[in-house]
Amino acid sequence: MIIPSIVVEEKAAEYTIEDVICPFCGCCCDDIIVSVKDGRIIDVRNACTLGASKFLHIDEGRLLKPKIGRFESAREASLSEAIETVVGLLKDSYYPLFYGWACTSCEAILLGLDLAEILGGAIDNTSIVCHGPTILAGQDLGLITATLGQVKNRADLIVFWGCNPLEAHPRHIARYSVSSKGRFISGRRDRKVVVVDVRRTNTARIADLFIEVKPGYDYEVLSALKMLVRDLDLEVDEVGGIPVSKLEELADMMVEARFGALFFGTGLTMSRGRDKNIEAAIELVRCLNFKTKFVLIPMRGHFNVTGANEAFTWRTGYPVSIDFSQGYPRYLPGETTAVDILRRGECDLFFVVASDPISHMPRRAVEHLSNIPVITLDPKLTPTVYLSDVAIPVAYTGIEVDGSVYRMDTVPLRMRKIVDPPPGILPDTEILRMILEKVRGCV
Amino acid sequence: MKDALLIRNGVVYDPMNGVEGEVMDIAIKDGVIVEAIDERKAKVIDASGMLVMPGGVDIHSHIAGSKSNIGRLLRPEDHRRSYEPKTALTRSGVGHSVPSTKTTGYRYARMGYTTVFEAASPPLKQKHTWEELNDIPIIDKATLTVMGNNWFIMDFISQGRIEDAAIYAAWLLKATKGYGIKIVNPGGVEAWGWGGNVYDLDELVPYFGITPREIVEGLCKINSMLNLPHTIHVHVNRLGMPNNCWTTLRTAHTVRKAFGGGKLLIHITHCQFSGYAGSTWTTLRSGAEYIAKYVNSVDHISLDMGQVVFTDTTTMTGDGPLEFRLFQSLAGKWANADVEVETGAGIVPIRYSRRSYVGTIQWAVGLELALLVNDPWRIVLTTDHPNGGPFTAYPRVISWLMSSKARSKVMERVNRRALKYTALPSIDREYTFTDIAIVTRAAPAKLLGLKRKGHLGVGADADIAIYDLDPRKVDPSVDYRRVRRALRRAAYTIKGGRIVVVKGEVVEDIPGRSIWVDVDIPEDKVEELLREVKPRFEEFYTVKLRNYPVPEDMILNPSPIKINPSI
Amino acid sequence: MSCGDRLKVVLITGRSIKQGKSKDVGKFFDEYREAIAVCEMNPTDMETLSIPEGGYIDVSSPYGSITVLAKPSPDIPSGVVFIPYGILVNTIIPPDTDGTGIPRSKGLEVWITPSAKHLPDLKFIVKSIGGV
Amino acid sequence: MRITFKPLTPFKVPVDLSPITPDNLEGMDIGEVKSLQVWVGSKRKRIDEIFLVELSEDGGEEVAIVFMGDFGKARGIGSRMSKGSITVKGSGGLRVGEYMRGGTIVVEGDVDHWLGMAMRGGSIHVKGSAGSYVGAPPKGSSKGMRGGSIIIDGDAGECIGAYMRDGSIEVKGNVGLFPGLRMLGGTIVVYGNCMGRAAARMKDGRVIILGSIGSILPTFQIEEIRPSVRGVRERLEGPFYVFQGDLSEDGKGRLFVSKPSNPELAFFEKLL
Repeated sequence: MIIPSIVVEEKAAEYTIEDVICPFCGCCCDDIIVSVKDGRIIDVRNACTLGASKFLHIDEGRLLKPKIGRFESAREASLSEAIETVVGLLKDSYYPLFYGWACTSCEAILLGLDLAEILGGAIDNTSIVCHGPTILAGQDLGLITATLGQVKNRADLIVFWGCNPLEAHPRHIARYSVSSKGRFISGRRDRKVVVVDVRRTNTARIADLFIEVKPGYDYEVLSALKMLVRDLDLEVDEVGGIPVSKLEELADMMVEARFGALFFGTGLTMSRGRDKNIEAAIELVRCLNFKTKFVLIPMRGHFNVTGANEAFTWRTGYPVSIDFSQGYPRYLPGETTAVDILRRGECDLFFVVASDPISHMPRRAVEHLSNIPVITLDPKLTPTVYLSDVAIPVAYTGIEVDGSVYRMDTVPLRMRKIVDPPPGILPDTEILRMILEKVRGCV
Repeated sequence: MKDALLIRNGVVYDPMNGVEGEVMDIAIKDGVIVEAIDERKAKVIDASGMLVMPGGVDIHSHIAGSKSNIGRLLRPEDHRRSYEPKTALTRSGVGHSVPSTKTTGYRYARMGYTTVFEAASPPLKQKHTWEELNDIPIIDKATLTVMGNNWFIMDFISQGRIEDAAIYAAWLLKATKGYGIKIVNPGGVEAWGWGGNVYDLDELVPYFGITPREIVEGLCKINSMLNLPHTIHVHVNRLGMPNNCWTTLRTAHTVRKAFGGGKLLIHITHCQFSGYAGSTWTTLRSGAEYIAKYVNSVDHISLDMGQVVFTDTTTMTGDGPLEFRLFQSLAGKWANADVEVETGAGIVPIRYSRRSYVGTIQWAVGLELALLVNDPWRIVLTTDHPNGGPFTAYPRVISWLMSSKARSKVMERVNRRALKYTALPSIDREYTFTDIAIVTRAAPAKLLGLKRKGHLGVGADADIAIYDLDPRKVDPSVDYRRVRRALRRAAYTIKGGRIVVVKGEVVEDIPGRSIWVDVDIPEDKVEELLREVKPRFEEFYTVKLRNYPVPEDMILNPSPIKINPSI
Repeated sequence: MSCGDRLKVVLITGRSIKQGKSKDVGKFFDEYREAIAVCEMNPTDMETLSIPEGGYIDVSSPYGSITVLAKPSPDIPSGVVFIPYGILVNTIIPPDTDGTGIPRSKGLEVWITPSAKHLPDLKFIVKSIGGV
Repeated sequence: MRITFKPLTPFKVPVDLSPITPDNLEGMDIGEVKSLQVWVGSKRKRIDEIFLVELSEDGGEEVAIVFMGDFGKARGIGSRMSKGSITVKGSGGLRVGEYMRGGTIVVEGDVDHWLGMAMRGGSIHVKGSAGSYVGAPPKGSSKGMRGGSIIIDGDAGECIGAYMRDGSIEVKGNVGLFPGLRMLGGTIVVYGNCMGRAAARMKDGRVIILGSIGSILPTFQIEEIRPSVRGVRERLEGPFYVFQGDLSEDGKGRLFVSKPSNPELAFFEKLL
């Protein structure tokens, strides 16, 4: 190829790699410069503080050997013993639940789907507890979206609703939205920026208009905006703590924009109404498209949570929460969703890859894990690893192993290996393949 | 002898080699068709009384990539009514109109299809397309690369830098592992970036100082400069609008005016959707006769049908404004997904109803095109899967082509008023088995320039479909149901010399090959151009130039075709 | 709404830059615990309950109670508190998803009271989940 | 004919009971019933491997099925049934009465989400509480409840009667958000309180709230005050505020909200 996929300038024991894709958030910034010396990352340029922190701390708090046993009774085990134990537990299981998949490659996710299908278990990815409602709403109405470059080149109005990119997606503003420069927009001064949130976030400070909505009233506000955009009259004076005159101002800004982009985050998906909030946002954007051009883009969290949805969908037809127990993919929110399976205590084994559900699911749901075996593949010593009956260390996707990932706007990217993993530590794809082979042998 | 196979006594239809229903043996070794093999050491399939044809080739089908996946995501209700449990040999899957990856491969193989072209892939999302294609088993796959709204191509053409445009296009094909140049609503999808569209060949694309006519002519020129195996593959402007058959004809004719006749220059895809006369939806008429008359009088154009079948399906296209219009009239689900610098996409579920006036016209237009175009080598059977209906409907479409009785049966139950405005009731042409072998295999392979596909001559890939149907005994005109049934489930499908389907069931789950063109442009020319392009590229795109190409190691079973351009 | 030394507030959870940064360093390090064991609230609400800066509070819901550090933030409206995502706040989040698959992690009504307790040991919490 | 199923041990994983319906068991002898297979997690099990089955001939021709015990992990009790009866003496699990066409289901305990999913006919009576999406179509579909009646003595969750076209849902207790979401017809009566957003995006149909409701969506407009209104089987005394909506969908549905239970809505009277 004329353009090599990565430039490597070798200087003694040191090399610098350009255009590295950042394995932190859904922005997947692909302009990171990483310097390596003696096999360790010593410098990271262009990354935000979150991304840089991940690159620079991969060696800390790591799980270095497979372990068997919970908490303090854990003991080190060989990889083959750990895998034998895992396979033994899987074989005896009637309804295993496979969970995680947001911080690994699509290659690993597809192997996870293989495993769940063969064993007749359920498999879910972490998007169900962040942008699951976005997916649910998309299934009922359809998302009206665009890649981030459309925003960069064209958007003269940007609305952040229930999201705080300055803290969660720090480079979003410079690279993709507020101050990005493109063909038809030369930067911040060509754009208007609106922030809608329940608190004055850091992002609100850079906005032209900040609208503070009462917690849990987004649905009402979005509904009122839909009425205003459709030129229908409101009978009330204020909605969700916002005077109607202010909403009229926002509605006019939206209609007058040539290309508007509504970015939304967990402020909409997790609050009162959940998927219905997103439906209301989609309906608003639909109405806006009769008058101008408007798109809506979810601010996805982990670097490959979007990829998990994509891979789940192409293989099974459904983006999250698949149940293979009857030999084919089935899906129904509230039934096959991970939190609900755990809450009802229905799975008899919990298999976690690249996630920390103990930290990120309600305690009342994960308490079921005291009754069933827990298996985890993770590079780090997390609370979930600590609780696991078997944990196997794996390499960091995007740093120690290459793999395919999807940015928040579904643009696919190919991550590259930068350094070797610590000795004896394999990529999760390798571990999953070993388990799969042994499971195939006995099912 | 490894992988030796002998198909004995089949009734063979191989139009490319002039074989029309002869009883003969076919010998296979190492995945290709050979003159003869040692029968004692070969596995033998007794195909006596069976129809033997080359494996089917689908020239235009939306099976993988961003759009297809949005379609899947959008339609859980489509999956619930059509699912396939895992078996000891195969994987599970779901989907009536937008099947999941594994199921897509199995269903094509069960019908005896062995090569499928994904019809439209935006370069920026091409890695996604290949990841899905990797996951589709059995069939060989390739993709057509969307270029008709690409900013760099449009800029180069409007600046008169046609050679640079050609080099850029060649680089795009190489970088994305694409097979050919796809044009979707030239200029119109760029205008959709502002919520607009273009409605005429000579309308200026906003901000680009270029017209659809110039885009089509430019890419047609580029196509021939690069010596690509397939012509430009065009989804015309005004697709899916009343009275658009004239736009179709003018698009076809503009390349003839520019480059003359004598060879194929343009493929008008899913022509049914751009074959309407009548100025409004209520006065919609079939425009198939006008198009067929033109096609019959020239030699530079080929078509595929884009046949509509009466079912619940999912429309998906790069033509964003078209899907928005569809949403306006159907008011159900609508997904949109613009792709920066390149194209857009829209997805809307639809139900084609027999009773509806428009649905009936659409159904008739596709069949009229196939029946009125005289030369079967220039019309290919498609449903523009899943736009006109899922590909699993091909046997139904074949039965309509082969039997006027089958068509009459349907016509008894469609919208009567609509039928008056189509020529279909008066057409009595019926396709022969040779015609079918042409429009489903030989013609698409030939139009795509696939030298080893679509025929059973020595050296061809051993992709073969065997159907439990004796063409000497069955009259398809009368016994069309039998034909339809046999074609739904191949008695045997052989892919690359391996038996993958027996009696309509998949017996071996093998990966297919990935085909693309490797256009051999001098490296220094490409490098020079990219040096110039890079700053603008990184200003317009949100990815770095280096992260844009599809790395070759992402692709399963790569099978590139070397092309020597005339640059 | 206040009632004696208790205050009923709406709990919002979310990402904070400190939580995001420290989660990839190590979840059993103090830095992470400090990042997640913090509750940002309006200074007037702190005054109402006479919580000093750097004081601890208990945040309780019907599902449990946690001790976190109170941190004044004028950007947060009165009657609302913010705690970053993590194992602590998830102790008090209801597990029901109302058929959507996602728990309601924002907009939950909780009670806050000044606390004499210290920040919890995260390992201890994990053990209690694991049935120890 | 009365057939009783009692679990041998409590269920640990999901159990799909959709094949055990009066339609399927009609005319079977005890041996045939026992040899039926159901999904227990990912394994196929014979009925008699997991249940104690008793068959008695009382009650005549009609098949009456009785499930005794905790069926909280069960799926699809009464799925697609068109006749006969099912009684659950305990809790009922998910998707009770999905795609039901006729007959009756009585659940003495609670049920989980998707009760009466896309139901067409028959009646369901839940004596405990129900989860969310009562009568709603499965995700992605817009074909909701089209007939039959559902009565819930306890509370119900969110989105009850979503996409409902016909039939009735009555909840004696409280309901969560969004009763009657995207409703197209039929009647929903809530005797208790509603958390709010009643009848969001409704096009037609009637939602009646007798208890208090947090607030009315800004997409509804007040029409009148009525002293009483027709419920499902009785007249309900008010007075009621009558709202029309959802205006953002050009809806012509009616939302009836009790005036005495909602003093904070008095400001709407000024608009009349």
